[in-house]
Amino acid sequence: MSLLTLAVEAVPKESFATGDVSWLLNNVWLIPTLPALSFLGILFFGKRMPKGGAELGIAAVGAAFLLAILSNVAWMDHRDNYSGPTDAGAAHAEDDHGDEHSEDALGASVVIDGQSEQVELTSSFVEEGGEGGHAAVAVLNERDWFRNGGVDFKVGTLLDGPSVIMLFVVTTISLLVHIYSTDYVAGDRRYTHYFAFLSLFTASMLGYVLSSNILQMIVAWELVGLCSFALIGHWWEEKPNSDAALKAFLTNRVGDIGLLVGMIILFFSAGGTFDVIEINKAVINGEISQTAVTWAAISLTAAVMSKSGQFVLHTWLPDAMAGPTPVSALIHAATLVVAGVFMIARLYPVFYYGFSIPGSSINGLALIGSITVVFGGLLAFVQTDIKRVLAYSTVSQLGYMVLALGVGAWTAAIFHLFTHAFFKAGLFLGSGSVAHSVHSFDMKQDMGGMRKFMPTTFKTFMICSIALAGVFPTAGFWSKDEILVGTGGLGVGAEKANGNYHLMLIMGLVGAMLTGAYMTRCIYLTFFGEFRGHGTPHESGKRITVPLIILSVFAAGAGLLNLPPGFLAGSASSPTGWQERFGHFVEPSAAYFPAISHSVPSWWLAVVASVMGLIGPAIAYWYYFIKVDNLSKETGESLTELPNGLVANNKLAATGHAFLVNKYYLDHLYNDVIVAAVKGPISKAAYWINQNVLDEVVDTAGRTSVKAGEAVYKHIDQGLIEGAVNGSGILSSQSGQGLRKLQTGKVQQYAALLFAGATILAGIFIVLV
Amino acid sequence: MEFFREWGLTAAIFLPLVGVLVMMFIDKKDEAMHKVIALGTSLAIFGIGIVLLFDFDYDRAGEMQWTQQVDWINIIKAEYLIGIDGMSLPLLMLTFLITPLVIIYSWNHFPAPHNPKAFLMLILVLHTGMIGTFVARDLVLFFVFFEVVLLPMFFMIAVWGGEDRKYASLKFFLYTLFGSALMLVSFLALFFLAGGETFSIAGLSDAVAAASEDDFSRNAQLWIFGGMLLGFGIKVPMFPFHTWLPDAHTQAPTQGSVILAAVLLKLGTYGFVRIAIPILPEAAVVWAPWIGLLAVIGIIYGALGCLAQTDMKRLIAFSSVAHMGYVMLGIATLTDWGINAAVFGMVAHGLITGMLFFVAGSIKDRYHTLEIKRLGGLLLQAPRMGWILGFISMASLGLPGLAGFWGEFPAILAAYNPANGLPVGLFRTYMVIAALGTVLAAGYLLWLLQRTAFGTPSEEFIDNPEITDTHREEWLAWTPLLVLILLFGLVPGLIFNVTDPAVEAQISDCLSVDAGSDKANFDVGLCEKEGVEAALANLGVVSTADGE
Amino acid sequence: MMLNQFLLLAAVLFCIGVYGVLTRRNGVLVLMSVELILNAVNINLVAFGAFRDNVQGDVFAIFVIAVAAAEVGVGLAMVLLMYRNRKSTDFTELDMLKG
Amino acid sequence: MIAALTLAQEVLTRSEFTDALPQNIAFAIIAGVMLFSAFKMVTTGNVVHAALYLMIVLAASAAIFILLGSDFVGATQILVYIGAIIVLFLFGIMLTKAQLGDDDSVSSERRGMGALVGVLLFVVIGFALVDTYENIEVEFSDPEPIAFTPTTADVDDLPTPVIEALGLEGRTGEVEITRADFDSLEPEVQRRVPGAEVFGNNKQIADAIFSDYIVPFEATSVLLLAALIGAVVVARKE
Repeated sequence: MSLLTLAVEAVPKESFATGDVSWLLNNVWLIPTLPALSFLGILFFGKRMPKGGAELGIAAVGAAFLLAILSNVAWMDHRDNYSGPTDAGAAHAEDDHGDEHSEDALGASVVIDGQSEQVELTSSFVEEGGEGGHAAVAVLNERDWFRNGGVDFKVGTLLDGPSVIMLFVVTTISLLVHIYSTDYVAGDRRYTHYFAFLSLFTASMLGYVLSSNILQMIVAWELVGLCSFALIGHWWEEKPNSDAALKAFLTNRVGDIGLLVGMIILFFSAGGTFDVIEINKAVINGEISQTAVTWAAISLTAAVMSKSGQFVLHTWLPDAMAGPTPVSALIHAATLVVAGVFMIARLYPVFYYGFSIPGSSINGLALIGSITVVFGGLLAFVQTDIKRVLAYSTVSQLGYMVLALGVGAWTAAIFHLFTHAFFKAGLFLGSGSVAHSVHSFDMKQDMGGMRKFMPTTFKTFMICSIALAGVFPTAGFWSKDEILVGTGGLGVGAEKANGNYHLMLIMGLVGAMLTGAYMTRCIYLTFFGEFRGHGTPHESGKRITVPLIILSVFAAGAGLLNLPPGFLAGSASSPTGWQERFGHFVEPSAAYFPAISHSVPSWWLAVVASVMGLIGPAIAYWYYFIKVDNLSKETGESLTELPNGLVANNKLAATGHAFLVNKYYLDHLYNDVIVAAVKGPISKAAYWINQNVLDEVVDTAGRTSVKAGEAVYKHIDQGLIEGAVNGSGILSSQSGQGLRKLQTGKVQQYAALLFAGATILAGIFIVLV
Repeated sequence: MEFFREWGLTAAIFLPLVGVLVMMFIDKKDEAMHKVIALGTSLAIFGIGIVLLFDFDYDRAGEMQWTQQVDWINIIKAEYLIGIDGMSLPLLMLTFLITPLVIIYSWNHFPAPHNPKAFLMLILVLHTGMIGTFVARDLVLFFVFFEVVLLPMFFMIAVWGGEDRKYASLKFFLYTLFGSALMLVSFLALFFLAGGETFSIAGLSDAVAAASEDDFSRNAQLWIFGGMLLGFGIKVPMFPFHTWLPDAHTQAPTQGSVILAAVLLKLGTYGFVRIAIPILPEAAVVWAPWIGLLAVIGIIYGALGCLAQTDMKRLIAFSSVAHMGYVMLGIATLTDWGINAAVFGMVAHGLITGMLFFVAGSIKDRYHTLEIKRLGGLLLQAPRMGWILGFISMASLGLPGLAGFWGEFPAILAAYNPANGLPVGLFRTYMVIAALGTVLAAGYLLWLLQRTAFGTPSEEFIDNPEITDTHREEWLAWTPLLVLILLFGLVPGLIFNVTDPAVEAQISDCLSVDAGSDKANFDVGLCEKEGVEAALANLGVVSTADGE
Repeated sequence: MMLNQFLLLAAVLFCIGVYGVLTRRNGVLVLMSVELILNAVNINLVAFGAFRDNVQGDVFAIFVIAVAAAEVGVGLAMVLLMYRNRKSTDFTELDMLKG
Repeated sequence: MIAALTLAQEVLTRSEFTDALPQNIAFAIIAGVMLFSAFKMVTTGNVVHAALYLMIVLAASAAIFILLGSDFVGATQILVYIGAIIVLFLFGIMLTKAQLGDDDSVSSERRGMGALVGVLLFVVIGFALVDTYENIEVEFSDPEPIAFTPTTADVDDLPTPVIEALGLEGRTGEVEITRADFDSLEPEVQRRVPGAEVFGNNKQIADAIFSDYIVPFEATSVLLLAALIGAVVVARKE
């Protein structure tokens, strides 16, 4: 081995059976590499480019997007037509699945540039000969990375359902955000750096979803955190922005303790390997004790809580809105924050068995998710900053995903991740479009009546909001419904669910109600009423509106990708067409994925959820669009709430005459008790706890550690240890005579030291020998 | 080539002295000449390093290569015995690299009171000492080179240092002298107790392994290891022997700080992995929990110290305490993961902290202060330097993908499953504490970055013409370091693949160590693979047969 | 006679000399204390010479005396120089590290 | 008290003490004077007194040398030290215009530190010595070398022990004392023979210096020269 081969020694040691795997699937490393190269290009040459580097970023991400599309198509083909070495026993875990190797047109028609036939050598299938081995369709490509303890560790790509769909989500949103940003941040001082970091982020996120081992995941996990830090603090001249960036990074670091510990436990438990597949298989085959798996799952949950903004560690996410809006759309809504969710999905056996998901009715993951759903939703009510409303909404929706994973509804979680990415990115970009026009994010001060000025933005915002609220038949409806079904609570769909998560179902329904309500409020304050700001707003340019339109199309239609069985066409017994396409292509059916069961969809639950989901918006609609709007028209001002709700209404209530006028006080009940309670004390209390308890704990911890640091430094370091050193006469005493004292008699002190040292040494020597 | 293999290292050791000799006869005023000679010498040595790098047989990285053996002081059986293996190669190359960069950096920026002749001569003498320490395979030779380093650094701090340079230099000198004296006593005791036959490391290792309990009691081994622990630990520096470090760093000129951080601190940790542990593995097992304890205290304590600092250079100095804590934690595990991590951590810390000191020095050149409160807005006034500061802060806080991570994470990982005979529960506690340290590290470094690089410049520095962006010499000196930080972060195999065989060869001894008396009852198994299996058994894994 | 009685006497003398070197401020007195140390060494040399029954100890003692004479000469010259420059022979005022 | 007496008795009756009682008594006196003077030397405030105390110490150590049988070293000590070095010191004191009376400033405040180091040092050395050389005696086994030239002497002039030893009782007049005769005598008697000359070990020292140690000897002379020049250069006025 020479120096030259040291770095590039990458010849695969094992050679697996080759097959008709598309060239692209074996070379997906290209997808993250493109934006990574563009990062370097923009960083070093961006300022000299005519468009300040944006064109390079867009080109790279555009190319990655095309490759992602192609690899999705190739994956579908591979998934359906692959006949691997152990195809025979493929039916084992998939009989719960419902559909199996259908000869459907989607995959069959695909030919990737004629290359799908020629590939050989480098492809390696995850070969699985274990009992009931399934078709192991994941495509794994690895090279040597480094060697430690006599073992070679590898770096590579693991391409399977979840990663391929994430490729699509990340590249799509990233491309749209790139295009959007060319207008939104035009003229910014650090335009070039902005695009450089967008590229780096895209590369890291793509690298994350393709990681074949947990060490690589850690690397990419931290890199996306770094990009988040850099982009939140994009305008670092103002201290609040850099504070927010620091808060994001440090909160995530706290979670990273869990990440490191969890991953280390998995590494040793699985017999000294970082490989995702090896670890998952070890867990599934029961090679790791329940204690170890549980501890690993708990540790990793801490990481998820910080990265994916789960309740108690979510506080950085709203603050992260200090960054540019497209960044919020890309990073803090669609991609980075789902990294935690993706990690659960990736290492699902660890969580599935670590939290004993099947067959129970409550577990840590589901509980955290459900609490986050409700608390996040409540907080969204009291915000005046439109981006913060959306941020709390994101927290709440991430709660849904974690909840879904916690109850065993894996596909539903990923599907919700998929749909949420589109409509939430659309909402953020929409809010950015409005803010771009009015130069503020404050709904109460500077917005109102925007629908007249910005019709396109308004329409897309509406569509995305409806999708978020989960109204039939938009994307959010399907994904949220699947999650609720997956809980198996209250006997709904319980026959095939993994457990009976009653509480989760209730919390999910409450969350659905809240979602619609706060979005109604947000829409009223932004787009209805009269304009309260200054100047004349106008519709944004094409580079902003076109991405909005694209995203709203996805928001409306993406749900069709995973229609429940028995819907539209076909029956539950023989699903074809669009039914469960998403689950079919995305959910791994391999030995490294647990045999989860899939609950049967319930019409009843869909209806109940829809009704629940409409009650919230209805109440909010009534409050804002009727009460407040009317009052605004009366007073001629553009109000944002009823000026004196409780007190005024109590005066009215004092007169019995008003009993009928007030429709049996139902108004009051709704207005002043339910709405006001939800809108006021409850959410305010939650917010207060958020700001004064949770935030305070973080702040206090920070302050205390600085104080402790000061105290330790002052008393122990400068006092005790120094004191011991100086006091022993070895160094000059600090007895207050200052410099003169310090210099006095250095020669003789040195001599004294010499003699003392020699004496001690001699003494030791005598004793020793 | 054979000739070169035999004499290359010797040439590298003594070339600086030749340079010094030549410089002695050149007039002090002829500054350009001095610079050229010094740079030429160091580059020639670097060239030797490059040749050796290509000639090194990486398949035999576990063995000593380019060895040379010459009789030296027969009467005490000391030999001129040199050679390197995969463990010393990265550190040696780091030394080869840092010195020319420091000279380049100094080119037009010698600290007061100027005098390039003396300054460069001192750097070259230092160079000899540093190279010699990393290649010596004889304890007497090692000690001589170890001490050669001391005086030039003392003068560098005492003459070219800051306000309080006398205090700092003396403290540095005395502290390290004290440590090395203890080390010498340990070496002598080892020599006599092991039969007084040889001072060579390999020979002593064999002799100690072969010695019976009567000849060389376990107790004596513990004492000797304790002496080495103090000697090396002071150099590292380990908590609580670190107090010389912040003073020395703060007062030293930039070049001195860089060399101190990049190479000198490694002499201590290198002593542990090259001398203390291979020769006295049994004693190492007994001391390891204590070393680990001091290491994690150092991690947390260094970080807390950083948070309390108001001076940038002092902050970086304290961060060294924390980072060397990770290195020591890796060493304390006595596993190959841990020691590989330690060697990687040494190189990474050398590159990263060296860079941090470079940048701090450049900031001081421009602002004439390093008080964090007064700084701010570096990214506006000197954007490139601000970016570099951001980059190395990220590297320093252990961001994966940059070199710092590969020193920290494997060390933390190794602590989960330490070598045989070490208390597992205790080391797992260390692991969690060390992981907590990463949060604090992020805290103080980002805080530093926020207050120096972000924001807007304060009144006093706005429109100050002295504050310019990175200049040519700085780019020349920094680029290699920055590139290496990134390269090692992305391709850790560049170092791990080299060190791993060497570490295995060194540490295999500890595999045969009989478990100590404080052995935890759930800890069965040996250092490496067996250790993993022990952990598996501990966690109740049924079978590990198909673990591959 | 016991060998140790000479050696211990020399040890005491040596320690007294060290004490003098460490505590005396006057340069001349420091040099005198150094003489005590040298004398202690000489006693050791001569005692060992008698013990080993050869003359090497004596020879070395004579060399030591000669070297001590040289040392005193140079040492006193330096003290004089110091006195001339500083009007003091106080060692504690010496600041050797002045850069 | 009784214990002290017992101890003293025990010490005084130990063989190594009683075997060479006069020497031991002499040693005790010399050592006492020496240590007292040494102690005064490092503590007195008067510089000139210190020089005089030093002289006593040096003289006492010369006495020790003689006690140990090294007459030549003792003589050299007296000549060089007391004759030259002390004078040099006194010159030094005068030239630096040291205060002639008591002057507290000649000692620094850090006596504790010095005393600590001194005591520590003594403990370590003392321990080492006692540990290593316990119960080892200095034996004067070899008599002092006696040079002899064969000679003739009048029996009447010969000392009685010589007459008895050589069996010359009753003889008168000149007798020849040969080498063989001389060698047959006891050492105590030898030295009383006419023509015998007691050299001490001077001859051996001379042999050693001018043969085995000639190089160091020459080096010492060069050193002295260098010191001489150096002292002149250093102390010379510009």
